Amino acid sequence: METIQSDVVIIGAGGAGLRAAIALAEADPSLRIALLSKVYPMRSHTCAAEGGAAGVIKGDDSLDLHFGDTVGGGDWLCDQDAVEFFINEAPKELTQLEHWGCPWSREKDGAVGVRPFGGMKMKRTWFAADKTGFHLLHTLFQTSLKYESIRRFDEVFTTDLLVSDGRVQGCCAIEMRTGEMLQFQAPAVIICSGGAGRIFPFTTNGAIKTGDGMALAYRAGVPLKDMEFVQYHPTGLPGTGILLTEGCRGEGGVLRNKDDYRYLQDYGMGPETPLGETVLKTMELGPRDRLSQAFWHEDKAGNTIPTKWGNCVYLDMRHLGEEKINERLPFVRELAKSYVGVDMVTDMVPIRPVVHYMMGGIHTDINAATPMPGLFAAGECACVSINGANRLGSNSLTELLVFGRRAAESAIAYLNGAQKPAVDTAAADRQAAEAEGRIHALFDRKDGGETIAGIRDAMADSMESGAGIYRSEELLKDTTATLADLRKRQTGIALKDKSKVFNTELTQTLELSCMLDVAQAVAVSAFERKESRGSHQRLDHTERDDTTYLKHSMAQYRGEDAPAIDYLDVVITKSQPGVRDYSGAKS
Amino acid sequence: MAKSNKPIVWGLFAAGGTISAFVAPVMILITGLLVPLGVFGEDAMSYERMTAFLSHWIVKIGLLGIVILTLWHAAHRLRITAHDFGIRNDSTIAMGVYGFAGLFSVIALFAVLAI
Amino acid sequence: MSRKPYVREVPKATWYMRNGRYLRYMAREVTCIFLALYMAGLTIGLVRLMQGPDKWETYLAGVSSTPAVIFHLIAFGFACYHAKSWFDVTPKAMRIPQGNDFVPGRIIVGTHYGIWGGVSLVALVLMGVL
Amino acid sequence: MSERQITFEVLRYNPETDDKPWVQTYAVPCQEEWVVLDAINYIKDHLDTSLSYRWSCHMAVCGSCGMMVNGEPTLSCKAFLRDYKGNTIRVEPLTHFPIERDLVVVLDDFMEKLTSVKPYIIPKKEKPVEEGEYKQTPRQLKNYKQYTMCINCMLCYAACPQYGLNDEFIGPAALALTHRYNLDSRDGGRSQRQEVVAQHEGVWECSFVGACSEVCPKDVDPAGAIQQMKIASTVDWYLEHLMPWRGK
Ligand SMILES: Cc1cc2nc3c(=O)[nH]c(=O)nc-3n(C[C@H](O)[C@H](O)[C@H](O)COP(=O)(O)OP(=O)(O)OC[C@H]3O[C@@H](n4cnc5c(N)ncnc54)[C@H](O)[C@@H]3O)c2cc1C
Ligand code: SF4
Ligand code: F3S
Ligand code: FES
Repeated sequence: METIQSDVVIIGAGGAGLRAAIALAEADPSLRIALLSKVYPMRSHTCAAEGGAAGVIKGDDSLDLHFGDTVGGGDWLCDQDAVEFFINEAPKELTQLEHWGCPWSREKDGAVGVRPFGGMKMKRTWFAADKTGFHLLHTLFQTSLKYESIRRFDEVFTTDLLVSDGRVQGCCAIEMRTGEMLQFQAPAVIICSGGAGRIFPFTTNGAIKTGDGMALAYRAGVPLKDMEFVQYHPTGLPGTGILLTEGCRGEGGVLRNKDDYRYLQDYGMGPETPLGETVLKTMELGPRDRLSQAFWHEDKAGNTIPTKWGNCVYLDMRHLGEEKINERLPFVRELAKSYVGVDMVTDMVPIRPVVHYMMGGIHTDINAATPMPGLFAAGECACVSINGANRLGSNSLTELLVFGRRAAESAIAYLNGAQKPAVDTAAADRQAAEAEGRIHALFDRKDGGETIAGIRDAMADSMESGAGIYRSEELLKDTTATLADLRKRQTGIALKDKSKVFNTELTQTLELSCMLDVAQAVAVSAFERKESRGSHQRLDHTERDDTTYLKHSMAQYRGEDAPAIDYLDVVITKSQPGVRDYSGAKS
Repeated sequence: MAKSNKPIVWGLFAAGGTISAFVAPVMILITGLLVPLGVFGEDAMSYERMTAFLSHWIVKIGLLGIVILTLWHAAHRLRITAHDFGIRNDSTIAMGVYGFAGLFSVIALFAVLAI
Repeated sequence: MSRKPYVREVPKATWYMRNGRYLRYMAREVTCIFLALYMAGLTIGLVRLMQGPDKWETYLAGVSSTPAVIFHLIAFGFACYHAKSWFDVTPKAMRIPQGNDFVPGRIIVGTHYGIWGGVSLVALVLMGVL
Repeated sequence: MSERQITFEVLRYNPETDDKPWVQTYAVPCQEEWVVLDAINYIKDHLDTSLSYRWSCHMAVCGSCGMMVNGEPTLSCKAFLRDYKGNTIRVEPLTHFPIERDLVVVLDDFMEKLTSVKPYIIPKKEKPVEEGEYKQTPRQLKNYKQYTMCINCMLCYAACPQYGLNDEFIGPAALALTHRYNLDSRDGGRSQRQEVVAQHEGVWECSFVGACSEVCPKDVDPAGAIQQMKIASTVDWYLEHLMPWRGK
């Protein structure tokens, strides 16, 4: 087994991983940086983000307003110290990206333009047409090519963390083109492996978003925090789950039910705003959880439109006119045309809520550090708790930048710290050999009649039915039981593909086991939280309960058993829990 | 990694391509088809008319420009096309095609000036 | 190492037979042969003209022969194809700013076709009148 | 929902057991709104778990699912079955690249070339982040925007015959990205990039076949970018050789 020595290993080369790598390379050119990714960096799912990235720059806006929107949007489950840090750093990071060449959309005088976004009181979302994440990712990736100290390992699939003495010591991974195991020894590891939307059947997330990094940390003993908070995005294309950005509503698109009625006014987000005029934080610019929940009620009331892909409502953009649509949302127009055959200039687009984002993730503190010495995490896989119970759109791209850099700085501080952490190479070698043995054993499994697709679909269906937009004790009981069963049944998958080179059956098997672990953490956390907050809505506990649950859930891995759930206090600095008000009355 | 010297010939290639696109079709039409077929009458290209026509210096320069640039355009394109057809000794080809273009350019120059 | 990437060789002399796009490209490229031959012929004509009326007459007779007319017919076709393929791609090479955008490609292409038509027409008219 | 039975002829190659690629056929019951990638996923899930290929976003933005579909370089997640009339569809790995396995090709060559053209802002003058953003008018943005849209899907390399004949050629996407940075009002690095662009294997290996732009799923128009760079390089050359006093 080849061993690669470095100072910092980064697992994942999406927005967060690349930002961390660049920060390391800039801070100290002598650092040896290993950047691992199971796909080429520019394939990372950050490329799919459309709408934009939030950061305060305009005169009429303020850091306090961004803070208020974020904390309220998160239903007060955010750690307010982290939010404050995040909001302070956001404009700097976005400007830095501008200096690196990101093609931000501009105002007439050449200043960066901002657009309105759901749940934000001010226009503060920087955007690059409707391909913000794409441009962000490619800008970071291309900029990273400048630094020779960033050693990339593309299409290298991480399977295990190496941990000894309670500290992380590196990781091991399969080089997909050879099928060989590689051992990465390093005193510091940053996980930036993205989300896990694929545990649901209907998601905007790409095939690679299988929660691998979350599972790695979880299995190594780091708790997963607030996993029950899963964001549904209200406007997905039926069938494929392709996202129509929130920018659609930001630019003035409206939602209608089967009677052409703008139903959001019935769900505390009214009064109805005039067509073509958007009022921030009301109606279509309400937060995602509320909009998705409204859909659920409309569907139950029989007000949705049946299509061959299931029930839908309409997104109406017609009043915006062709010119504005082409200028601001060209990509979205193209997507709707290709995938559902509708031109939004002349027709309404069928849409429905779709799983989009994991608020929860690897537990980290404000420094992007996990409880395990040497292990850091940033991006969607992590939960620093700036998103609370519901992320505001356009906060997460900024989060990648702010906490990607923060993780890098913390890693450097750790490396230079008093203990001068070193790798116990003997222990690492031993663990890596064990990990390799486990992979080899997968090839020899007996056929128990199970298939990857079978177990994956069963998992996703049970997540949708029990841990979807609305949850209840009964539904969740079924789901947790199913998941526990599926975790056992996965050992009955026999690999038909015995070759080493680019064996995607092998990687899919590994991804499936990560997804099952993560799904179980989601379902069990949801089961234990007997209140409704943000994206977590219980039919049997419909109110928010700040006395018992103004706390983060912490799912602790317990091997083959279901996780144990503990709670951790939320950090509150200046905003006491209040009412989330998205009616036009106030503000 | 030396910079290529292709810009010299490429400049001529592009100029010749443009000029010939505008004028070559109609020139061929007139001199190669309509006149030989007698459309403009018997003496459309009589010796007298042609020498008179070519006695004007603007015509001389114009015609020379067209002929020479088109030849260079063609030579350069042929060099690439030879490569496309699988002929790989580029330097021999280049000598051949540019030589041809050069030779005929000189002849044209000589003839036009002498008329 | 179990890698053994397989390299598919591209046939060096027949690759363009693989699809219509490449064939169109090759057709465009060989237009140059006809342009060159025509210009060479014209140059010979100029030499003949320089040599005096007798030589010029033999040249004219040559151009009027059937093979010459057939050659010119084909050359005319290729020259037109050259012009079309050249003008159609002009917007790629020249981007002319206009406001916050560029002059639309079809206008650039259209202008070229216009000039082409104009030049040809003038030449024909001049010939008729001369 | 209407189903359509389509036979997929897929080029397979396993370096550990095969000497050369071979064709395997699969009969797939397809939904009418499917794309080719959906059918391939169906094969992977239900017919043959050993088939290897790349994909992720299913929305034509990650650039990983490029394949030859009926001989044409195509993003398989954007190749709607309704646009294919016959009952057989042939799927092969992108041409001009070595086959790693099945539909997976080796991309090292492009990654090196991309790095060689310095695809990042080389500022005219460093400006600290604290001083805020560089101003860039919508007009200046428009100037290079089209060339930022490249998703590195490699369809253009599979389409470009000159790259097929000579893989030293820097190739369409890398050159389009070079042009992108050259045209950016914040950039001052053109002369550094010229070292690569102006050599034989740079723009001059391109004979303006135009196939790259025809297959590009994002309308990047690399062919246009390359021609514009040829013109600029020619102007450079004349300035340098005919007016040497203008300096470097
Ligand atoms: C359709 C869509 C639209 C969105 N729009 C917006 C928006 O407008 N605004 C906003 O703020 N946010 C948006 N988001 C959310 C945001 O894009 C994501 O949260 C963010 O991009 C995640 O970035 P990341 O760097 O954490 O992970 P990713 O970009 O997903 O990268 C993960 C990386 O980890 C690697 N990796 C994973 N597992 C392994 C393994 N086992 N071994 C090795 N490497 C591994 C992958 O290869 C990849 O490089 C959107 C999300 C989606 C899906
Ligand atoms: S230029 Fe177009 S075809 Fe080529 S890699 Fe980029 S997006 Fe793909
Ligand atoms: S196809 Fe190739 S030859 Fe040039 S115009 Fe495109 S790079
Ligand atoms: S799967 Fe991402 S481009 Fe096709």
